[in-house]
This record gives sequence, C-alpha cells and structure tokens, in this order.
Amino acid sequence: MKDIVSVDHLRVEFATDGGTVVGVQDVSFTIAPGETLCVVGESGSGKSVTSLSLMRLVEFGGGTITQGALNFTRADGSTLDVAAASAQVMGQVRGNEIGMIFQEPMTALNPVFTIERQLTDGLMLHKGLSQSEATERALDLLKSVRIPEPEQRLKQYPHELSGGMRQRVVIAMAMACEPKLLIADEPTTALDVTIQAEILALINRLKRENGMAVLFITHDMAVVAQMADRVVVMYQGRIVETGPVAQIFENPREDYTKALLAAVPKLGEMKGKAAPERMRLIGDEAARAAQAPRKPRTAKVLLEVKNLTTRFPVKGGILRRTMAQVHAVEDVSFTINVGETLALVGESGCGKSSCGRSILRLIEPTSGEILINGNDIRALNRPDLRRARADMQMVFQDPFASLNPYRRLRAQVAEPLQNFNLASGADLEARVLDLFDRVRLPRDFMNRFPHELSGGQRQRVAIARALALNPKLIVADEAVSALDVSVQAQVLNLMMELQEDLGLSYLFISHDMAVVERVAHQVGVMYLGRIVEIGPRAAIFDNPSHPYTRSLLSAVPIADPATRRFEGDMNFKPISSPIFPLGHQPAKSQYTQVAPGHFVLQG
Amino acid sequence: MKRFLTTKGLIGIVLLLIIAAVAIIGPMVIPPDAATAMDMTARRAPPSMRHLFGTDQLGRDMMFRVILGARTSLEIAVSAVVMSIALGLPLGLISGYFGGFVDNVLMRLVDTLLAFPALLLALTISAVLGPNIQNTIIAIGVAFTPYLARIIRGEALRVAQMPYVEAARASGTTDGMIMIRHVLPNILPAVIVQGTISLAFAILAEAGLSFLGLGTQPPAASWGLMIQASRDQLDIAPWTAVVPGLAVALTVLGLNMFGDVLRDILDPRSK
Amino acid sequence: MKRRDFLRNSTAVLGGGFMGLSLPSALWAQETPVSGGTLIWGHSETTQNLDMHQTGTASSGRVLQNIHSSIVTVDKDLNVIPGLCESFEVAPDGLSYTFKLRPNVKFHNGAVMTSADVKYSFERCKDPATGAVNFEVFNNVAAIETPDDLTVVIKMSAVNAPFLSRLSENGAGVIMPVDSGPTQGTNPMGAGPFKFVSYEVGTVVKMARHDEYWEGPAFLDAVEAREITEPTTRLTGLRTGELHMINDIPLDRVGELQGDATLQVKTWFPLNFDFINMNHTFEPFQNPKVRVAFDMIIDKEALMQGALWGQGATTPSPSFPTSAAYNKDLKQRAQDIEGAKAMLAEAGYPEGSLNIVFKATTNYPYHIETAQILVEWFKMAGVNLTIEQLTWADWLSQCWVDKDYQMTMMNFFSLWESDFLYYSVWNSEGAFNYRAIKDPVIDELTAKARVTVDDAERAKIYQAVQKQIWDESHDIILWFRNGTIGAQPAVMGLDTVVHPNGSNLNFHKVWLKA
Amino acid sequence: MTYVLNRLLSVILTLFLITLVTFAVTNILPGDVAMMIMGTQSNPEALEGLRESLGLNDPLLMQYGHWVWGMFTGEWGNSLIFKKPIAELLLQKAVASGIIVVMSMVIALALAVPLGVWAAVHRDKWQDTVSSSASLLGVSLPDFFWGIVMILVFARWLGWFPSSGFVEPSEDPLGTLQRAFLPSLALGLGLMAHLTRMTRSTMTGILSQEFIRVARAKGLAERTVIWRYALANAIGPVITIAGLQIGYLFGSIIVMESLFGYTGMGWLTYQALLNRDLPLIQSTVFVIAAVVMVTNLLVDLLYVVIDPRIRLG
Repeated sequence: MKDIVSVDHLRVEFATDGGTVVGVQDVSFTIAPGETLCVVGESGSGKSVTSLSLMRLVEFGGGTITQGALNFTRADGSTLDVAAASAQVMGQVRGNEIGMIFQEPMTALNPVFTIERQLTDGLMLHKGLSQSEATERALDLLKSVRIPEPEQRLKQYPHELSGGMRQRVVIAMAMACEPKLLIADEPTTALDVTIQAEILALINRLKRENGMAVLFITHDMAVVAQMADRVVVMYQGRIVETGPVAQIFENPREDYTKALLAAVPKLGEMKGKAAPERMRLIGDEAARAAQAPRKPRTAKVLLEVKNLTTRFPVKGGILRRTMAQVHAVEDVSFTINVGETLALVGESGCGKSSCGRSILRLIEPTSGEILINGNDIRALNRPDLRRARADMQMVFQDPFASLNPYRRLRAQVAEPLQNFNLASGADLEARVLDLFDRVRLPRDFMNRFPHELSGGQRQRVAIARALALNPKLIVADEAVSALDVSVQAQVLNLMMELQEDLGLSYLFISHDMAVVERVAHQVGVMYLGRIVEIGPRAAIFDNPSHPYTRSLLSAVPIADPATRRFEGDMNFKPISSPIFPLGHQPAKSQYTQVAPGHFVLQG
Repeated sequence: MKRFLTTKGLIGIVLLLIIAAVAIIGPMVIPPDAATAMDMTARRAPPSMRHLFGTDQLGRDMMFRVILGARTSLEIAVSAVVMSIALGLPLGLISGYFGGFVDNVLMRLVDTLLAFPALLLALTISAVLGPNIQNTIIAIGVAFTPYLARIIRGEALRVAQMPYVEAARASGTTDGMIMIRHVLPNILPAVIVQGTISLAFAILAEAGLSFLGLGTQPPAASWGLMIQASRDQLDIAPWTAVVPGLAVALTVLGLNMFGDVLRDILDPRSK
Repeated sequence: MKRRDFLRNSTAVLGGGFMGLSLPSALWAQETPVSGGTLIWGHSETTQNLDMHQTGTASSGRVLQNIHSSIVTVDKDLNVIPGLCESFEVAPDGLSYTFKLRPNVKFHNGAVMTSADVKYSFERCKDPATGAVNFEVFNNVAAIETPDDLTVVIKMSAVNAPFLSRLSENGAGVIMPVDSGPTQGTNPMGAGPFKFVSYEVGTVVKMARHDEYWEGPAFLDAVEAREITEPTTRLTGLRTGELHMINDIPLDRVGELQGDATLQVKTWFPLNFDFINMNHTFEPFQNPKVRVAFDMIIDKEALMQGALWGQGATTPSPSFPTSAAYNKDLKQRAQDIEGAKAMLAEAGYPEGSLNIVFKATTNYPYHIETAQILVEWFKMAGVNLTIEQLTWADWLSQCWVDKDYQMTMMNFFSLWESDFLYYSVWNSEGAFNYRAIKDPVIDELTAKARVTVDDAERAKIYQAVQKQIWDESHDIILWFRNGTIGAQPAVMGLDTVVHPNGSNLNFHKVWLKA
Repeated sequence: MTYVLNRLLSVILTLFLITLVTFAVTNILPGDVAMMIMGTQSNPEALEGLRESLGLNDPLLMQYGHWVWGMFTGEWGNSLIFKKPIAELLLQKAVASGIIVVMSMVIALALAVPLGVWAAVHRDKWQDTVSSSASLLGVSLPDFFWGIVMILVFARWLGWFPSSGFVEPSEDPLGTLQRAFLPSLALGLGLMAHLTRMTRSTMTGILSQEFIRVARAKGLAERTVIWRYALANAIGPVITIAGLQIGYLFGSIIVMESLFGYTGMGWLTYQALLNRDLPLIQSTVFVIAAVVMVTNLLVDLLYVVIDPRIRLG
C-alpha cells in the first residue's frame, strides 16, 4: 500500500533580522497507513518545524520551504506535493485530510467561541453539513473522545473545561473530518501524568478504530516508547536515526540516540538500590568517577515540619472580604535529615509548591511549625527571618524567569553575599569564582547576561546563587522540569554531587515520578494539600499503599517499548477543588504506618 | 547577535540628531533677535527666497522662529516628561511592588486625578503660580504623572511576581534593594518607551496651554505657541501651521523610531 | 412717518461721518425697504444672563437692547435725548427730574406703559437684592413719584450731574412691565422692537418683530442671534452663506473681506479706546520722566497699523471724538527712542537697567500683538520688557483689583460720559483707578466739574484734565478701535444697525432684500 | 454581581474624592464670578453687594457641604452666569456631547480597527510602516488643527456640512447629526491614531496564539481566521482601551466644541472656567468625572459580556 506521507529532502529556512536561519534540512521519512511515527528530539531539533511544514503552517511563523517534496496521498488516491500546493488546495487538505493537535490545550481553543462553534465550523466547511447535522456530528465526536455530559459541553466555553477535557476537544476537532493522518505535536507535554495517560490511550484507540496514521512529535523518550511503531530521532534540524521503536531503544546505532536514552530516567530502574544514584551519562566521566565514595548518612534531623497549613483567602463581595479559602497545604508534617532529599510529588494544584514556599515563608503559613535545627521559623520577626533564610535557599522551575535579565551573572550570584555583608572586594570575587566552579560553569560566564546562557546553564547559575550563603536546605521547586532531558540529567547529577560534597538537604518538588525515584531518599505524595503517603523511596515505589499513589504510578509512561501501558481506555478520578467555604474545618491528617517509616493517610 | 540598528532606527536617530543639532547650534549661529524681529511690510508673507518658510502675522521669519523655538519646545517637553517620571516612578513602583492597601490608596488618588479635565488643572496651576516656562513644565508634568504612574504600576506589578524577585527575597535582599536592583531595571524599558511617546504629547500640550496664556510667553518662539497662533490664519497663511507642525511631526516620528532602538539598546538580550 | 423717521435716523448716523461702507452708500438709498425674512446674525460672544438689569456684559446688552427700550437714549454725539419719554426736565438745583412719558407705548405683553412701570423698573434696579450691575446709578435717588400715568418725578438726596447720562446706558434706563422682574431672566420682556422668542444657552437667541413698537414695526420678521465665538468659524459661516451677517470681523481680515465684492463690510469708530497703563506704585513709574520717556518710545500710528491692521485711529484723548469735551489741541508724542533713552538716563535708569513685566490679557488678542511690538521698541531703548499673558479672570483679579502689575493695557467700551470717564478712571478716589494715580490737579479738576453746571465750562475743565494726563503721561492713550460688521449683499440698512455708543446693535431698520 | 457592586463602590469613593479636589481646586482659582459679571465696571462696593447676593461670602466648609448635599438631593443650584438651573443645563449639554463622543468613537473605531488589523497581519512590512506613520501624523498636530482643516475642507470648500453650531435633536435630528459630524471626525482622527496602535499590538499578540494555528489547521480561510477568530478576541481589549479614551475625549471636546460652536459639555466647561462660575465649574467637572468613571465601568461590564472568561472569575 502507498505511503500516506513521503517527505523527501525537506529544507525550511527562516528569515530573521540576523539573516537566514535553517530550521530543518535534508529531512526525509515516510509514514505508512495506520502507522504511528514518532519524531523525537530536544528543543531546537526541528521536529515541530517538520510537522508544521506538512500542514504548510510553517509559513505563518515566517518559515519558507526552500527545498524538498512533501508528498501526501489524498483520499482519492492522488498524490499531492504539499510544498507546492496552492492555498486553496491546502484549505481543502487542512483539517479535512490531515488533522492536527497541539501542545497547549489551554490556548488551543478560541476563548470567546463555544465548543460547538469550534467543532462545527470545520465540518460545515469541509463536509458541507448543515448547522444541525454538524452539531449532531460534534456530539458524536465528543462522545467518541469520552467527554462526560457532551450535550452540555457543546454550549460551554473553553475556560469552563479542564485542561484534559480541552485536549479531548482539540482531538475531537482534529478527528472531525476523519483525516487519514493525525499530526500530534507534543500533545501531552503540558498535562499532568494521569491525564497524559488518558490522552495517549485515547489517541491509540482512535488510531485503531479509524485506521489512520499518526505523526507524533515529542521530546519524551518514555512517551515514544509507549506510542511509536517507528521512530525518527532529530537533532539540530537533521535526522540522526530512523528505525522501528524496538530497534531504537534496544540497539541504537548513533551516539546521540544512545546519549539521549542514557539521560532518561526509567521508572523502576532504581529498584533494590538503597540510595539515590547519579545517572550514567555518556561523556560525563566526572560523574562516573565520583560515584564510589559516599558520605555515611547520619540520622540528624535538619528540618521538621509539623501540621503545616497554608490557606489563601478568596476575596469577594463588596467589601473585599474573604469569602472562602484555598486549602493549599493542609496539615502536612514531615522531616528532612541532614544530607538527605525529600521529594514531594504530585500533580498540579496538589499544594507541593505552596508547601515549599511556606517553609521559606515566601508565603505565610496559616498554622503549624517549621523547625530548622530546632529553630522555629514561624516565630521569627522580619529581620530574623531574613537572617534565617540564609540557611534555606530556593531553586525555581523556570530558568528564564528566575534570573534578572538586566543584571550580569556575577552580580546575581554575589547578591546574597552582599546582602549579609559576608564578603566584599577580592574576597567576594573569589567566592563568586568558587561558586561558578562548583556548578561547573566557565568563569568567564560571570560577565554575561542570563540570555547568553542555555536553560541548563541558567539553572546552574540559580543553583550557584542558592549555594552562595552555604545553606543547609535547598528547596528545589520543579528545578529540572523545564529542561531538555540530557540537560535535566546533568543538573540532577550536579545536585546530587553537591549533596554528597556539602551535605545539603533538598526538598525536591516534582511531578515526575521517574526523576523522583532517582534523587529521593524519602518521598511524600501529595494530593489536595495533604501528604497521602510518605516514606522511604523504595517503600513508596515498591509498595505503593495509597490508591492515589498507585494510580499515579500506573500512569507514568515507561521508557521501554516492551511494557506498553496505554492500550485500553484509561480513566482516573479527577482532582476535586481545594476551595472551601470560610470556617470549614478539615479533619486532621491521620496516618497508618504500613512499614517502618512508611505512612499512609487514613480515609 | 541581533542587528539592532534597523533602517527605521537609523532614520529615527538621524532625525533626532538633526533636530538636536538645530536646537543646539541654531541659537549659536542665529542672533536671538532673529525670532522676534518684525517686518511689517511682509506680514503673512508666503515662503519665498527672502523668507524661506514665510512669515507670521507680525512679519517674523518662520524659519528663524522654528529653529529658535526648537530649544524652548524640547526643553519644556523633556523637563515635563522627566518630572512626570520623577513623580510617577516612585508612585507606580511602590504601588505595584507592595500592592494591597498602599496600592489601593495610591491608585484611587491616580484615578481621581485622571478623571479631571487637564485644562482645569492647568488653569489652576497657571493661576496660582503665574505663567512662565517653569510653571508650564510643572503643569504638564503634573498632568502626565497619573498616566505614567498607572503604566509603571502595571509593570512593577508584573515584575514583582517574577521568580527572580522571589529568589532575591529568599536570599535576604531587602525590599528597597529589590526595587532598585531588580524591579527598576526591568520596568525601565517600558518607562522609556512611554517617555518618548509622552514627549510628543508634551510638545503639543504646550500648544494647548498657550490657549490659556500659560506656556511660552510671546514674543519668544516655541512650536506649541506657533501652532496655537496659526489657529486664526490657517486658511490664509497655512505655512504658519505647517512649518511648526512639521517640526513637531518629524520630532515625534524620530522619537518613536528611536524609542524602539533605545529599548533594544537597553535590553542586554539584544546585544 | 415711518419713512421720515427712517431717513432722519440714517442721516443722523451718516452725519457722524465716521462710518465706512465698502458699497457705495447711494446704492441702498435708492432701494425701498421691504418687510419680511429672518436675519441670521453670527454673534461674536455668548449671551449669558437675559435679565437686562443683572447682565453686565456688552455681549448680552448687544442682544437685549433689541428687546428693551430705554427712557432716555443718546444721539451720535452722546447727548441725552428722549427715548420712551417725550421729554425730561431737570430742576435748577439738580435735585429733581421730571419725565413726561410717551402715550400708548406697548410692551410685548400688550400692556400700555405707565409711570408705574417706570417706578417699578427703577426701584427694581436700585434694590441690591436684584443684583443689578448699575444699581449705584440710583444711589442718590430719594423717592420716585408718579403723579399721573404719564409723569414720573425723581427726587434726589444730593446732586448727581451724570444721572441722565447714566440712565441712557445699558440696563439702568430700560423700562420693564410691572412685576415682570421674576421672569426677566428666562423670558425678557420690554418695549423694544423685537420680542424674545427663545434662548438656547450658548447657541442661539431668537427674537420676533414687535408689531406695536412705538417707533413703528421693524422690517424683519425675526432675528436669530447665533453665538459663534471662534473668529475663523464665524467668518466661514458668513462665507458659506449660513449667516447673513457677523459682527467683530477679526481685524486682520477686514482688508481681505473688503476686497471681496460678494460681501459688505462696515466699519465704524469708535468702538472703544485703548491705553497703556503704568502702575504708579511701582517705583520707576513714580517718576514722570520715566512715564514720558515710555510714551516717547512708542510710535502709536505704527503700533495701530501693527496690532489693529489699521482698523482704528490714534488719539491723545479718550473722550468721545465728537463730544465737546474732546481736547483737539493735544498731539500724541512722536517716537523718539534716543530722546527717551536720554530721559531715562536722566531719571536714573541707564540703558539695560529697567526690567519691566507687561501683563496682557488673552481676552483681547490684539493686546498680545501690541505687547509683542512694544517689546521690540523697548529693546531698542534699552528697556527689557517681558510679557505675561493672563486670562480675563486673572487679569481682572491681578491688575484690576489687586493692582499687582507693573505695566499693562486695557480698553473701555462704554465710558463715554465725561464724569464717569475722568472721575472714575483718573481721580485718586476713582473706582477704576487701578493704576493708583494720585494727581492733585486731576483730583481738583474732576471734583470741580461735578458741581459745574455750565456745559461749556465743564467741557473746558475736562480738556484741562486731558492735558494734565498727557503732560504727566499718567497713561499712554493709544487709539480708538473700529467696530466691524460683515454681511451678505442682501442685508440692507446696515448703517442704522450700530448704536451711537458703538457697541450695541439695533435691527429695527434692517431689512433683507428678496 | 459582587464584581459590579465592588466596582460601583470604588467609583463612588473616587467620586467623593473628586468632589473634594474639585472644590479645593476651584476655590484656589483667583477671581470670582462677581468680578466676571461686572468686568471693568467692577468697583469694591459694587463687587461686595453682588457677592453677597450670589452667596459667595459663606464660609468655605459651608459652601462645600451645601454643594455636596445639593448634588445628593438633586438641588444643583443655578449657574451664576447663565442664571439657569445647572441640572437643566447639564442635561441638555450632556446629550449634545454624548452625540459627538459616541460619533467620534464610532469613527475612530471604524478606521482604527481595520488599519490596526492590517498592520498586525503585515507586521514589520511596509503596510505596518504606513499605518504607524499615518497614526503618528495624526498625533503630531493638535486636535484644533484638524478641526480647522475640517471646517475649511468640508464646510467652506466643499460645502457638504454646516461649519458650526448645534441644533436640538428634537427640533431637527438630521441637522444635529450634520453639525456633530465635523467635530466628531476631527476628534475621531486624533483618537484613531492611538487606537490603531493598540489594535495592532493586541492583534499581534492574538495572532501568535495557538488557537489561531488550530484554526488554520482546521482549514479555515485566512480571512475567517483573522476577521472572525482573531478579531473576536481583540475586540474586548480594544473596546476597553477605547473606553479609557473617554476621559481624553472629554478633555478634547473643550477645545473642539468651542471651535465648532457646538455647545455641549466641553463648551459649557470652558465657559464656566473662563467666567469663574464656581457652581457650574464644580458641577460640570463632577459630571464629566462621573461620566468618565461610569463609562469605564460600563466598558468593564461590556467586556464581561464579550469575553466569556470573565463571567466566572
């Protein structure tokens, strides 16, 4: 049978102020009917440019297809070179014969139109349906993507739907005209892990039912392992390697593919290991060498959090009085030992970040105790708090936003030292140099501005800044989430190395179970502001005892094509709202100990 | 590296350089009397070899007036904008950074001022302080302050929520230092862009004030005063409006084009 | 009768010889007036208060004078002549005035005017609660007696020689029907040639012919006074034909309009006189040499050409040009910059040592132009003059009331009565002596004039006052300014429109050619 | 609903502050209406009598209290110069100004939106430069300049519109619109410049959003994508910005209405200011401020109608 798509030596260029930039070059691949082709690569690899070229949408981003053919087999069996097609023909192809879904479900729907209108306009355009026929078909589509109460959804606006539901709507829109090819550009990247599982399962089912081909763009090797029939690995605008999924994972030929795979933490690969371990990165000999000596763990408690509760007022009414409260953190208790890592894991909105910020009192907790070395943080006045913060530092998620774009890195790393008059003049310079060395950044970066660094380098600067005051505790709030996988691995290794060298403790806040398994000594699973399960890492991963922990773990894609998880429909319990009326007194958190140090929330 | 000197930017810079040169060199080469010397035999003379840009209702040479008026106009506009920034910056910065009660009080005040016809404000200022250049600057500066405070507040609010501000706070930086080191540099580009736009409005505001007798006092020349004076003779002596109008238009055009360049120059990202 | 009145009035006006009309005057004389039509007049100013007693502005008076008639009025030389009265008589002791009223004068409401209406009107004006601007005219009035329907006798408590003249001015002498006071502000009513119809604030005042007007009905069916304050806009309205006539053509445009064959332009003088004021409490101006030197710096003719575009005539005296009091012997000082310099040096102010602020009001744009021209001459004489522009309200408050100025200029529209003019403006006790002039000679002369009964004698005294003002250069009298009217060719009888006082416009004899 | 009440409360608070500032500012102004009425006829004695009869001699606090209380109870008093009830004057003039404010806004939006969209679609191309230069020229010359140009071109040379004046809509509705058109056009042109810039930047932001790409991926024509999908999102912010210009407009009508002899609120304000008619100044300024604030409130509420996202939040 004829291939649906045959891309031949595609080259796309972008005109910028600085001259012409090549987006992709020499890209060739084919997609057979009913096949899922995954294009995988890190940011800047050109994977999205490739998919946008197939739709000829790349032009709207300032790109031009300067070379190559994009042959697409149309419904009538004829072949169309998309690269040369007229705007009118493309209008017939787009949305009709090729459907596309995008990364951001939150912005992929027009906020001012109803779901119905957005679902039906394509149908009326391409299939010539009447309004009522289109509405009927839209209803069927919503049912097929398993949206509850579809009739009601049609009348709703996008903002009234959750992110997962929106992505289902976007998929329904892409599927509306029963295309022969579905292009999915990072369709689950912005979603929580359970919703990602649902969406991946949905795409698999629809593909099976409709016999269409899927071009799946992602950066996540674990997702590739779960979804792909064949894989295209891209790097810097070129194809590195192509092959069936099993071959790519089991027997990669190219060094780049190997390095990429080595950087991916696989859920379950830490089974039976007592302590966190740095990742074995290809080409990172330092990491390998430093692996052996370990500091003996002491059981000295650094941080003790007791019954921490943080609530945000929801203001309303004429007098802007508090009408309700968001119970962001509810009766949370845990301890972190010196030199150890506690990972708080959970999905968005579970309160893990609020918990981290409450401990530094960047937001004010409502009640509870925070003791660092026995010193009650909540009892401190402002000047004392300022001093106490020297012991606790924070690393943020977004490496682009956590550094001031207008200051040189030297100044930003030196700032904490200057704040406490810890160093000045040559001494300050030496300390800053030392910090740059520590985080393995070239010394001449000191004179640079943040934009001159890559994401991983910036995160190193953020770590250096956090280290400046010799803190005992670092709260790392999704510190590696925004990084490409190879960079993520390097930063994780750096953090673990610093822990070993300096005896740091981490409160590691993350949504990524695989990463958490790598770095944590202790793991706390948060859900709706509470810790539902907490204990040693092994206990949590080997013997998940709370239903939520179990569903979370079952939803994690595993970077191994041999264990495919998302075949049937998956449906997880949606997270309920943490907003309660004023005066609502939630029950105390009561825990059952299922094993030594392993506690599970009752009820 | 981004090429920040685009053709547009280059035109802007050249325009401003010419205008600045005229404003600075003009008074050195042209005797100050040239702007006020009257020729009653050539009142409202159209442009000719004798008077390149024509003359006004008192037979004064429009070319000399527009050149010698440049300094006055720019002086007033720049000082007034600088003043409104000097007033609006702390107001907006504090309001946006601290938020809450302080913000509420300050913004209520700004709302109140914004609801006032600027003419009433100007009239009061002129009546209380008397008409001269300083008071013109004060009147325009005060009238512009709430707008700037508004814009600066919005920017400060945005920046105050950035993680690097939180990071600075976490590392023990005091509020004052955060405002100076982190918030200020990040809102400055927006302030500068707004400032360049305000400059254009300030030049015109001076024209509006001379409606009330405030502003530059005759016989001295300023673009605003000249445009105002052209009001009653636009149909018979259009050059009296076109000449100063073109001067303002070119300055505004230059400022706007230059504003973009300036923003790029200030932004380390574009280097 | 009507025809004769018409001719008499027009000759009277023409006889003044101060009228200029761009069309040959013979042209209209041959036409026979026809009745009908609505005249649309682009009025230069805003009518504010419709109550003739309360309104003080020339602008409101200009409109309301068509609705009201006054008990006495003035001829072209400002001599008081009968109006609504047939005759008046002043007792030899000056303490009693007797007016014989015209019979069968009809108000707009149809009522016939009687002595009760006169008594009512005068008492209303006198009552401070009315808020009349001219209430002090009646200050010395002790009693108003009405022996019969057509006789009014006014008893004075003290002699007030200018009483009759003041009655002929705006407001004070108008007769309103009894008890019409409360509605005068919304529905002004009198015995004038036109009835009030409607008023939209700032937009238009509409008037219709009063068929029973005592001097005979007007030709026009109606007059619409549209208020268009912006000169360019008003001019455009005339040019596009939206307006039949406009008053106050911008001075700089008079020449241009006169050259336009499709329009009539009428100018007359005097509309007012202008003078430059020096504050006598300001030290340099206490020295008469400085004042005279300043006078010598100014070329009045050139200044008039510059600021008024020739629409005026220079004068050394502020007296009404045709009045007996006008001192014809005086000549303005010629410009002599070198002489002025020498005199200033003599007075202790060598070149460059005098810095003077000249306050001018934006209310009169030609004052600003005047000031700008002065700056140039003063610069030549080594005096540094700087201009400060003030709004009308600020000028009144700073210069007029607080006397907080060094130099300024002003004009007067209506101070033509000699006592009113010289006593209030130049007497040290004068209400309008905002220059703080204290000249014993003038004080003595003006006081003496008040009790001098003989008219010729009084005129001589006022001529002496003018000489003293000129000798001492207390103020620098500049010129009489022209009044201007522009109109469509169809508007006839334009020569009758201007009241002898130069400010009011009367449409009684105006007509529209079909 | 609470949102509406909330905004209302803050509007009321601001209005109260406005009464205070207005009163203070107007009382700082030297000169008074008595002086203005008498003009050069004024002498101390006459002034004093007039002041007394106009009630200008009461203590300030009493005057303020009197005024604020009057505003509440609908007793707005009389204009000192026009001798008419202020409430009646304002009502009449507010209608006149309402017409040109709405008309100029419509003209401005009708020109600015297409121009702004056009510039945004062709960002950084010649079309963008043309659009931004045109709007810059608009703001480079004062309103009255454009006003005079309108009078000369449309009234004097072409004779299409009356050059000035105002007629009551009840008398001649067409005439009212004819007379409102030129001042509205002049005001609209000045306003357009600003709105074009804002439309351009709003549209630029929207065109870079994902849902635009989604719409294109559906195969919708580019025309539909821009004029339906994108514009539907831009119209809310553009209207909000347009609403904020109401304040600017009320400032501009002061000059523009005087120029065209179009007697609305702007003209009334100017007359009140020039004549120091304190009760009238206070009331006009208060009413203008109130109208500006209420318009902004209405625009906010309109936004709620246009943008479904605001309804829940």
